[in-house]
Amino acid sequence: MTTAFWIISAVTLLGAVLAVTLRNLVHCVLALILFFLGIAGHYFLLRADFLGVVQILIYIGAVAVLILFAIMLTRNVTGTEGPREVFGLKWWSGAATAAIIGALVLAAIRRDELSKLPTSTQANSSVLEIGKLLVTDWVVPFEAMAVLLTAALIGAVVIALEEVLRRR
Amino acid sequence: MSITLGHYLALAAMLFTIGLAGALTRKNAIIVLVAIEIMFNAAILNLVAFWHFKVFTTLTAQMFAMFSIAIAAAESAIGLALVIAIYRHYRSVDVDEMKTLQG
Amino acid sequence: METIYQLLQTWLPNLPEPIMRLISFAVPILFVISVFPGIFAYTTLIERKALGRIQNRLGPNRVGRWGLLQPIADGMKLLTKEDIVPRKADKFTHFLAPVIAVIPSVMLFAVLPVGSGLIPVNLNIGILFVFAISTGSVLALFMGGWASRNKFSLLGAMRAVAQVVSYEVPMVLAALVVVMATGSLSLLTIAQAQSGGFLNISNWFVFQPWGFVGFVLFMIGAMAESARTPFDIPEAESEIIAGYHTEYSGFKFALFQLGEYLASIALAGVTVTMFLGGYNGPGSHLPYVGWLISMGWFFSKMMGVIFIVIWIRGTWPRVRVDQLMSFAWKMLLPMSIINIFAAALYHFMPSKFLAWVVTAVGLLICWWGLAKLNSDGEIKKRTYRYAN
Amino acid sequence: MEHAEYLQQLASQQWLIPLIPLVAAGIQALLKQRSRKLSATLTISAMALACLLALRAFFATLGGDHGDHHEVGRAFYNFTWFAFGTTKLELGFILDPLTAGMATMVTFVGLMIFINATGYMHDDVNFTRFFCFLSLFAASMLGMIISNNLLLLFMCWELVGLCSYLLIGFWYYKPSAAAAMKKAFITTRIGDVGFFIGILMLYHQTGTLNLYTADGTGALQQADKLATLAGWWGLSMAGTIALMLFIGAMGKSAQFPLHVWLPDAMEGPTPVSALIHAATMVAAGVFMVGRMFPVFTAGAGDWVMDFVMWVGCITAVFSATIAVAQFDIKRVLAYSTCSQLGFMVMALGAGGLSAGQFHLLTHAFFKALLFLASGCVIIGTHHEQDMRKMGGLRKYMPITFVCYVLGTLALAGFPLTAGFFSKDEVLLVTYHHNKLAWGLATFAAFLTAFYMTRQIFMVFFGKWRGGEAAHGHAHAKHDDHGHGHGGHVPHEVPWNMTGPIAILSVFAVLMGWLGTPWLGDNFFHHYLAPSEPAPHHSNLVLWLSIGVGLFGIFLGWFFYGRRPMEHATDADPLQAKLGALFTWLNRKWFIDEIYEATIIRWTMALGVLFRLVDKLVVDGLLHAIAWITWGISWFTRQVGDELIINGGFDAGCEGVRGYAKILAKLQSGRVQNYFRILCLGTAILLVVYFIK
Repeated sequence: MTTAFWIISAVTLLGAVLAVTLRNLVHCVLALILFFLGIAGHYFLLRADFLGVVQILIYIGAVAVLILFAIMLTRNVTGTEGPREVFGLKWWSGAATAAIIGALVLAAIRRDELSKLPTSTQANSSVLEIGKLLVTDWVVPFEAMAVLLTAALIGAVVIALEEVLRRR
Repeated sequence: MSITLGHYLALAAMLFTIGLAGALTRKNAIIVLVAIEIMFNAAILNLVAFWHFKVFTTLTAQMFAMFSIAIAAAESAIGLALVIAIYRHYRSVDVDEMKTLQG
Repeated sequence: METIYQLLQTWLPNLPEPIMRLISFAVPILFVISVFPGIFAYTTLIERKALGRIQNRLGPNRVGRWGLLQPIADGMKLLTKEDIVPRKADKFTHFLAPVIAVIPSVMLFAVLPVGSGLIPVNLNIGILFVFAISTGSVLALFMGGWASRNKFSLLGAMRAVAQVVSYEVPMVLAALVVVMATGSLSLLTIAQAQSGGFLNISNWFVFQPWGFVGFVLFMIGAMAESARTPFDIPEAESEIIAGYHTEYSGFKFALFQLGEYLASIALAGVTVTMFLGGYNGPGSHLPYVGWLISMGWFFSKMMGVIFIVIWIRGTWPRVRVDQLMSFAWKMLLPMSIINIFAAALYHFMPSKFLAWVVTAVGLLICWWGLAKLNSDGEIKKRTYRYAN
Repeated sequence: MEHAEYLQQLASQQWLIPLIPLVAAGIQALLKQRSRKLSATLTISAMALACLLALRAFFATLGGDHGDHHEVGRAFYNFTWFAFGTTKLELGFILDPLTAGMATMVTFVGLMIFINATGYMHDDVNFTRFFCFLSLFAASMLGMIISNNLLLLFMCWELVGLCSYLLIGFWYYKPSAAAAMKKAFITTRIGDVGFFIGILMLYHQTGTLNLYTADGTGALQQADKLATLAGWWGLSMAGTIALMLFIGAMGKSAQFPLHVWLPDAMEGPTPVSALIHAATMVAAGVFMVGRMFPVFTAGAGDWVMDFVMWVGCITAVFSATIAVAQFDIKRVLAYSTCSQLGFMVMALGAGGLSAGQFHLLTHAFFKALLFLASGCVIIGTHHEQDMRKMGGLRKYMPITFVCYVLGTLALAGFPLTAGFFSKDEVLLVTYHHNKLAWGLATFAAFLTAFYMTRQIFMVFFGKWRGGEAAHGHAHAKHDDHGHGHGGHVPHEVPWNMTGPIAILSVFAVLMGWLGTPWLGDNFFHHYLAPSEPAPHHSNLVLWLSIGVGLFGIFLGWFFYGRRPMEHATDADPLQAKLGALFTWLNRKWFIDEIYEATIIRWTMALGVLFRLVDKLVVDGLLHAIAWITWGISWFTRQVGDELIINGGFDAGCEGVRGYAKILAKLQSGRVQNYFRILCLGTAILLVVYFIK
């Protein structure tokens, strides 16, 4: 587990860093996919197989593809951004803010007792159990989620189609 | 050295910071969305780690993670639809140019 | 994998632990990467032969007896061809795409139960794994098409992405009825659930009304997913040259072909496992030889499915892009949702015979109704605006 | 079943009453624009159902023996809404006479208004939206009535405000309607600030938002404790809270000086006006004061109650004088509502809970009647609202005319009608409390009778003055198209508009017997507030109120009925015909002639004197009354209302805009900037947290 953790973490971090720094939008998304894969790997490592698969299915199969589509539909087919943004005040202030927050959260984690928990870990979670919980204890959020997703689907179609419909 | 919860929390914090930095510095709306997805995932990773290291004994954490994933999916769908709509209107996805609401 | 490990432990207990682990890993991997590419190679031959016969010609017959060495010749030719990369291409992505195209396809075989008790990895979320992995192939297509910097490639890539994403939905929903019936996501459990009955045949899910509908839907979905004719618009040569692999040649082209065919074969295997009883058949549970017989059944069924796919390719015209999309969203998706209801109905009706009849009739009516709703009315003689 | 238990059970089902209209509103929100029948059916049937439930609750509170003990039958049902940590937020429903009476009134009057609205809104495109809002309006008002909790009450209170905003501005494409909706919303919001402060103070002091609880720790049950604490401005805590709550009520119930929105609210469709003026919006404030009455009485030692009473009194007189000089049929009614609300508030301030609430109930019936009838008139005359352009409608719209007259009599306090009893009660309570306020209120009652009679005569008597200018044109049109609409001649409205007003007029006449002191016990008083001592009967008050009522009616006839206006362009008799009036008065009294004919010679000097008396005293008195009334109304409207209050509001709005422009610079419109600032704030907070 230890070795796997370090390798996957490195991959995940690499993916994340590349996703927010690369100049080419499509490359960004490909790096994002790498990041998603890393997260999925972490889920497998954490014995949450179902979530890992869901992560791949939804994030790589749907979200990443969606983002790619968005890039293509904004007519920026080659994915290249304009001239490099100047590292101005905005950039530095943003990065510094993020860095401060990150440093403080890390410090908090170091300080916290919780993070030194013994490594007693969960056994693999069964899909059956998750499924049963979903339709018993969590049925209301589950249904709400179904409605939300439907609404989001319709909403996304409406927003994206608005101009097309108006043109007709 | 064995892996503890702290490792995962630190990893998630780093990922979150990266995402935050991306959301704060990049100008392209799509990349901002990408950065937001990264932050989402970092948070969800925390939840799963909490479950794995038995901070929560029930499957609640996994449920939360699953719902978060679903919400993130919905959010990205809507977000990207908005980006496309904005692009159609302004011919740009630069977040700095979306300033119609200024006072 | 675990089975091999246990076998090793009983037969060769003196072997050191890491080596035992290594062998138990290596055997299934070797099996997968040796057997299935072999099948791929000869599938191409069979396809060319069958297409030839369908089109009233002979097909390859020059290299070796009946053209049996043709795949090897093809492989050598592709390997020795010049690898051309367009100057404007995004080099790294262009290189990565064919590699990524193969990986998910190979990974799919990891969860296929190829015989009684013979499964490389018995994942308890097998079906989900299949779907999750098969979405990965989309990326390869997109990357290849986008990196080529060629508008036909890009069009092909976008078509591929749209198509795969669309057909995945009815495909997953079609598979859901099997999950409902067995209460498990593991492909091994699903295969086991179809054993027994008359000659190990009568319990196949395809013989239930919902199972048959699911089978048809899944087959269609799988064909679209692996971009087989009539759903091969991503590489429709009459419109966009060769789609996303227009700019590929040599070994990279071969890898794309390999990935595509492997995915097709793997999905055929999944179809067999889920609806056609998997490895079950007469004699598949005999002691000592059962594993061999079951393996035989599995592979013969799989080849049967592949042959059907080839057959369809040889006889059906290619659909149009808009037809393709509306078929997925307006026909397959509602039908698969109705099918889920039918399966639930079947499950909860006390008399199985009655349930069979009721669900069969209900599904037929729904199919007919949906077809009616989706039809553009009567097909009339085509009128031309300018030509007359 | 034990009666208390039954009440308890009903109380726990009270939520059904607002829920039904709410669900109806929710369904209608999803309906298509053209499903008008379905929409109307839904609204009306939901309201009818709610009315039945309210009636059930009402009869339940009637039953059971209160015996002699001075406690009303009251049941409540509290439950936890949500909890964070140990803090629980509770909500609750109540069933007591106040609730039951109000709920019955609101549902019944609302039902009548809804039925009428199907006729009034018949030609409107947004029929469905209108009925959706109406349902929501009724639902929120009912929710307010049944709530045993200030939180729920406040939520519904705000919902009522929202709905009135939506409905006043229903024809939002008219600039005046859009302005009126904003005005109503903002003005009531100013009052709501006070209300909210009051709620917070009450919560702070009592630790609960529940009005009544089973263990006696409800906010109202602790009112006596509050009276012992010191509050602001030298008031006790109870007084301070009561003052704050009353500011809320002032906004909602259109008390001076926050009344400005009410006349403008006429821009909405007439059924909305009826609803706002009778059943829902303005009743909310009075109802709230009635609901929180223990807090008010607990602070009785302070000047709060007097303040309430004087605000009511000033409003009553002030609005009544304005109403005299109005020409818009709905505006007269609007000012009259203002004035009547003043009466209610005054009664409450004088300590007469039952009197105030009784007047609220009776007023709801006859004011709804008057508004609906005026709606009928408006429809019947093809959307004409100017009374000068009406006249003679008695012949064209007989049913409406009869109902209108009955409503007017009730409002004017004609003996034995509903308004007579309730107004008498109000005056009686005030008489025992403060003689000056009583005197002013009696004057207002006189004016009420006067302007209502004026309205009747202007609208229904005389000859039809509408369409005079456009007559020829209309005639030509008539010939061209041949549509049988009869040009601009008014017509009677369909049964779904006259039916409700007919029913309401029955109540307007007969309702008063519920609260008459003549039939043994005063039923309503005993029902609502048995612990409150009944005011002593006073013949002076009774006869004086009858007298001023009749005198007002007489004067109205005197000025308007005797010689109705001939043309729409004629000046108001009271305003311009004073010269003619003068001579007529001379000839009527015949003082000079009689004296000269009989006691010709030796009374010559006396005759001169009589003439002087006649001119200066008698004529002068009558003229003075007329002039003063008119002058006051003009002055209060032009200076008090338009200049100071309206102008003050406008100036305030401008100031806010000016400062907002500076602040708006901060709003760059760039999302990322906001996000950056947000994150920077988070970072600073985290740093602070770590350093600490």
